[in-house]
Amino acid sequence: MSIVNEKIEFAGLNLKNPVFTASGTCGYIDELDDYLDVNQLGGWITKSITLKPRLGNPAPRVVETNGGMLNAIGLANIGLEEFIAEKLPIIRQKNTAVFVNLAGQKIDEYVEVASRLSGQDGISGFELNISCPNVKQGGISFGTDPAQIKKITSEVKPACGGKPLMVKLTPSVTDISKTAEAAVLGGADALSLVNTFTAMVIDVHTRTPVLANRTGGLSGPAIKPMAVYLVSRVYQDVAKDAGIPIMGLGGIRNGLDAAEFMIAGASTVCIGTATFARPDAAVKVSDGLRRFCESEGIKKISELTGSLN
Amino acid sequence: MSIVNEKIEFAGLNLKNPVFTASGTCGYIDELDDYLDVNQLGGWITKSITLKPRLGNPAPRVVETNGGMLNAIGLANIGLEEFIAEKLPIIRQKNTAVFVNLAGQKIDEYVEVASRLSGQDGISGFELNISCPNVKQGGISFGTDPAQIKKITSEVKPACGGKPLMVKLTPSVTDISKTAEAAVLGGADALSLVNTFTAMVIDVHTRTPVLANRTGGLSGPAIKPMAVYLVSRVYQDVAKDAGIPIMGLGGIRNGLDAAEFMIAGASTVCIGTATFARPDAAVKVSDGLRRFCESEGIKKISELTGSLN
Amino acid sequence: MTNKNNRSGVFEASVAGSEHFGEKICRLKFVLSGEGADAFKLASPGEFAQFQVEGLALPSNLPEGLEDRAFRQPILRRPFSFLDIYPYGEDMIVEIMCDIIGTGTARLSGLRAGDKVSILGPLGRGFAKPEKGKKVIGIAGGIGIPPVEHFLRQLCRDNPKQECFAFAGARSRADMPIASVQQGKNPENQEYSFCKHFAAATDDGSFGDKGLVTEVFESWFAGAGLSPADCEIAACGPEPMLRAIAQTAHKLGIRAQVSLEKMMACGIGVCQSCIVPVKSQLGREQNKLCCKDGPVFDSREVFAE
Amino acid sequence: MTNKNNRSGVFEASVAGSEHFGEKICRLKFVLSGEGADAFKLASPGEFAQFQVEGLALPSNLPEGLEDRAFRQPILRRPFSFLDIYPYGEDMIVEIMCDIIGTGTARLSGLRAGDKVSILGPLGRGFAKPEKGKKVIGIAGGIGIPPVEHFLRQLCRDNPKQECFAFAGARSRADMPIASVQQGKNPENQEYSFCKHFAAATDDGSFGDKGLVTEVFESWFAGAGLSPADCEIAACGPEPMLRAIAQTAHKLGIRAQVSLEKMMACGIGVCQSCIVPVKSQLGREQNKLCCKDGPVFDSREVFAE
Ligand SMILES: Cc1cc2nc3c(=O)[nH]c(=O)nc-3n(C[C@H](O)[C@H](O)[C@H](O)COP(=O)(O)OP(=O)(O)OC[C@H]3O[C@@H](n4cnc5c(N)ncnc54)[C@H](O)[C@@H]3O)c2cc1C
Ligand SMILES: Cc1cc2nc3c(=O)[nH]c(=O)nc-3n(C[C@H](O)[C@H](O)[C@H](O)COP(=O)(O)OP(=O)(O)OC[C@H]3O[C@@H](n4cnc5c(N)ncnc54)[C@H](O)[C@@H]3O)c2cc1C
Ligand SMILES: Cc1cc2nc3c(=O)[nH]c(=O)nc-3n(C[C@H](O)[C@H](O)[C@H](O)COP(=O)(O)O)c2cc1C
Ligand SMILES: Cc1cc2nc3c(=O)[nH]c(=O)nc-3n(C[C@H](O)[C@H](O)[C@H](O)COP(=O)(O)O)c2cc1C
Ligand code: FES
Ligand code: FES
Repeated sequence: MSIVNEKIEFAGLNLKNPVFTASGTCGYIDELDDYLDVNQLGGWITKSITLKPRLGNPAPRVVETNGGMLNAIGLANIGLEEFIAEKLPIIRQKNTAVFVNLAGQKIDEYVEVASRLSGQDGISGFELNISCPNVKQGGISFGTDPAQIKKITSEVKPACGGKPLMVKLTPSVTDISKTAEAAVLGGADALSLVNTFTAMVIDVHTRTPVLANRTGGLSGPAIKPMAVYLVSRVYQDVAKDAGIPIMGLGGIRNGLDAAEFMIAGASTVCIGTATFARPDAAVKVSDGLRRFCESEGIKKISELTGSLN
Repeated sequence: MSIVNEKIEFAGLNLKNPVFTASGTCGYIDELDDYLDVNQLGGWITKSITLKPRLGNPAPRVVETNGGMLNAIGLANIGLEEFIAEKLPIIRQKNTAVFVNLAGQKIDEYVEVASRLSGQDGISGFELNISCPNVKQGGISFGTDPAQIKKITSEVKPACGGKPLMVKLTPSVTDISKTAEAAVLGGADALSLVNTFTAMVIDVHTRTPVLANRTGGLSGPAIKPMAVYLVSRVYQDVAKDAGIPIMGLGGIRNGLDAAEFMIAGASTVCIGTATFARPDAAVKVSDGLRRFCESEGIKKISELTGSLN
Repeated sequence: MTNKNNRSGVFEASVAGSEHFGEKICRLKFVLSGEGADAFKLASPGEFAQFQVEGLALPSNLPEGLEDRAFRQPILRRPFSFLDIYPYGEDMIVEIMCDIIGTGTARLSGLRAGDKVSILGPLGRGFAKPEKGKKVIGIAGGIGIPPVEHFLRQLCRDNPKQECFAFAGARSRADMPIASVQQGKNPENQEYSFCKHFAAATDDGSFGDKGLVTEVFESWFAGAGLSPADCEIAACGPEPMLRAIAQTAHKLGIRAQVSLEKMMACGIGVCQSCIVPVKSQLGREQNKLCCKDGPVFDSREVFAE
Repeated sequence: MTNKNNRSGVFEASVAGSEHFGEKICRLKFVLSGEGADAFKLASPGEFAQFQVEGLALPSNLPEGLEDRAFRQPILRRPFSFLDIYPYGEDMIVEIMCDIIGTGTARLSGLRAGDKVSILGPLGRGFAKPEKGKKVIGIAGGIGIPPVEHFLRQLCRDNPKQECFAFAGARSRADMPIASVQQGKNPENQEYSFCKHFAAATDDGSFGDKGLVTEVFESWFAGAGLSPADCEIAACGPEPMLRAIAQTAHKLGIRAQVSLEKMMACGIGVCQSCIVPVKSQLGREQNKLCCKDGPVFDSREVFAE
């Protein structure tokens, strides 16, 4: 037993520790069963769920870059019905928090998915994905306009049946404090940041974008310093005073990276791309974070949050 | 002699080839004399020049990240007078294009620096730095507001004495097409993009930002796919129809990287951080770009510009 | 396609050796011990593994065309099928044949005996065993050759009476990932000695016939006097080639398995990057995952008839 | 400080060998030929070079505390002073002593004989030769020890009558980058045999005196009967230590040269990252560059009196 108290209170939930796996990078968690015991994590976040199943974008959907990768999956998912029928029963057997990531083309769709799911057992909360750069209608357009963010948040919130609603912010804005504030005004219980940065890789021989979707979202270690900055901005400008916790993500691969996000202002952290390089990455991060606290003499992990000098 | 025609027409200038060294990464060029023959390049861009000398930010001013680095130099420079007295005579002996990068706290300062320099021999044009993330007043605030961009561009333009004025855009905006358009409406003869992305690295042991300035600008290979995307956006949305050429930069390290930016829409490219890893990086890029054209059977390098399918 | 075994994991392997054939191809041998050995004992031909390339040295003497292309910092693993897997005392040896095309393959090619590499695997579904008594015809192109060779070899190892035929194609001799070809020897007396027939084709005629390996196979089959019902095809290679093989197989009525290659990020079914569009039995469009449902598929599933 | 020579460039070096002392310290030997050898023939102690670390393998067996810290993809070079430089036939050998603290130093520590590394150098201004007849007292802490050792050794090589005294400090024995200390031998009979006196101090007393090396130096000097006017100090180490040495030197009236360490991106004076704030003669604040104007400075220039 470690002497470090890893428990985190987050948007009304009591978590074992601050480490999650990120939406779109851990499927519906059963895919990771062979490699990772999700019960060792604070929680996990489902792939975005839409009302109807989505095939998503054509291939190629991913391409690697220097210290990162682009993806344009296009919210491929099995849809609400199959999620409830096939996946929820498996999910309920896990003993850790799970946020369902909500996506849609119109506000009504978000509301419908949330209200259908809020009555279901085994779901801890919702993450509002208004920031996916890979879907043409909806998606990123919601995510850059504070008025829209406030509107969608306030309309989805009542559909959550009292469960916490976390709003996932896009980094691709001039002033992230404004979008963060809008989410808080709309009633967000937590903020998660960041989603991916819009980017493009061109095959110089064919002179064509490598991704079928032409552009994709940049994730991975390359984006970490930008994500840390944005978390610290939102924490200082908005979240701290509003008492709204932040889930930080973007390029986290080990305990020190996670500590950096927490010091910047995050209460929890999320592991995305790192899982692709190592399916048990999130558990390794959690182990590393505990070791870091031990070696620094930190008794409660939650003390890290916002402790930036 | 290569069979590839490397000449580029850029904002009225006739360049030997499309490759430049970037502002702030090649000093006043004499520092690179031992390593690189700048006459082999299309041109180079001075460190930002301000009216008065600036000491810049305290140290540490740089820190490395995954596949990139942050800097917060704070526009340290010798100031207009010393530049004219000490550096211009050396610069005039070079036989290639040079843009003077202009910076300031107020529009008046930009105008004054430009008008003092526009009468001087040996300067090919100006680059308007309205996008440095490391200076508190002025700097980035100009660079994110289209109205401000149009205003400063249109006021500096007449001070340039007919020499081309290139406006350097910040990537940290919701919609770069709007800022690009504003620069064009203000009279810009060319656009350069991108400047660095605001970011932060925290020392987890001291819980303090590593940079004395707390935040810095991310550059290097990590940002390349975002920069390529932004160049392609600006080319498609603004520059192509306006007939305004783009200078593309962000993480370029070899000929293939340069080709990617040109295919996305850039007429010229700029080498920044790569010079720190290898002082002759820009010449290597230029060599690599030529080899790429040879192997692809491209007779004129300028054909690459905007050739994205 | 064989069932995915459940013992896949992340294992540290030791490099036992590497052999370079020209600038483009190398063969790498890895040793797995303990749990890794246990997992790979259950691996079968056509399955693959994800090899760590981050943190491996980028060789300093890359050929000119590759220098710029390989100068990148990878974070993802790279998928490779197996050339062979066999026990070595308590340990298991995993061999791959690697086509050096970018940063990851260049880094792998620079490995030396004793280096450590993390391997995630075995992954996916490999080639299904043929029905009893059926002859197996392997047809492979380029870097698709190793898994097919592995499959045929393993079948003959398991059952010395198994009849196999092999057809290999590549752009040129230098591109053909068969050790004996690179060494100037005859594959029929070397790694393909277990095959009743081996034939090759190259685009430029530098090895085997000049032309397409599918044509070599078709004209051979026309004269071989084999009944399609007694045969099965196992194929791997570029997609146009696999499509052509599928069409021929469907026409002749031979069952064919094809191994596909897609860009993969995770290799374990979580990222949804490696989709293979298929039509469901009800004609509904659907995406399968190359990494989980494949890489080996029934030809009728992925290439419409 | 000596004039920067103009023959600095980017050269490919071969690793001639490496020697590990525990988990934290290693000594690396590089061979430079041709133009590289010509350039390094003119290098002098206290100068430095920028070593490539991108593309070098990240060792897989890092000690636990370093694993996470070193797991990063570097793009910049890393600056190192020299431990020694000497001819080897037509070639030149460059030795460095490396303190393994992060991704770059970990990668360097994994180099093996025959590996190639790009070196940019020699760079900066090293230690100025002492005035004729003056005795030189080297005082160094931690990873500041190698360049001071190099300076003293080279002085005695050039002039066997040169009198030198050396004082070395570190946190503990394991942190002291002196080969003989690591090997359990006495530096006075080994690499410091040319010194008239060698003394060491560690924070925990695990080697030499327990305490600060500056204190050891001061109490020695008080009893050594040397005239300050006959001595010069050459120092390198953590900034607080150099500040203390500068104060003592100013008090005693001994000329002191100090070698500073700053975060460096380029190493050649273009990035402005490595500033050393100084007061100009007119009292105006000014920044010098550690990489170009230093790393060796006159103590009065950088530490106010
Ligand atoms: C199931 C499977 C089995 C494979 N088996 C083998 C094998 O046995 N031997 C072998 O040599 N190779 C095999 N490959 C291909 C191998 O994975 C790629 O060549 C390798 O990932 C390229 O990595 P790189 O870093 O060298 O190239 P990169 O630098 O990443 O890319 C170089 C070029 O290759 C393209 N590319 C990269 N990855 C892929 C991919 N997965 N599919 C198609 N194009 C790609 C890129 O777009 C780029 O143009 C297999 C691939 C899969 C999916
Ligand atoms: C002129 C000069 C001469 C030097 N000579 C030697 C030498 O002979 N032997 C030796 O072992 N080291 C020497 N150093 C220090 C050496 O350059 C750094 O230890 C090395 O760059 C660290 O690289 P890394 O990738 O291992 O660490 P990183 O992973 O980059 O960083 C690890 C930690 O060290 C800090 N750090 C990194 N670089 C520096 C730096 N330049 N100064 C202070 N802190 C830093 C980082 O902030 C971080 O906390 C010298 C430095 C300079 C400027
Ligand atoms: C392949 C892939 C798929 C993703 N899918 C989703 C998604 O469906 N919904 C969502 O909100 N974010 C999605 N993301 C974004 C991640 O959740 C995360 O915000 C981003 O990748 C940054 O974190 P990282 O650098 O740790 O990967 C996806 C990311 C990747 C790489
Ligand atoms: C150390 C450093 C200093 C810089 N100084 C300036 C500057 O003075 N003016 C400016 O317009 N851009 C400056 N830049 C930005 C670069 O010109 C360039 O836009 C950016 O680094 C992206 O290109 P790169 O990835 O090739 O470095 C600086 C960048 C670095 C790394
Ligand atoms: S590679 Fe990730 S799902 Fe197949
Ligand atoms: S390290 Fe770049 S100026 Fe000194």
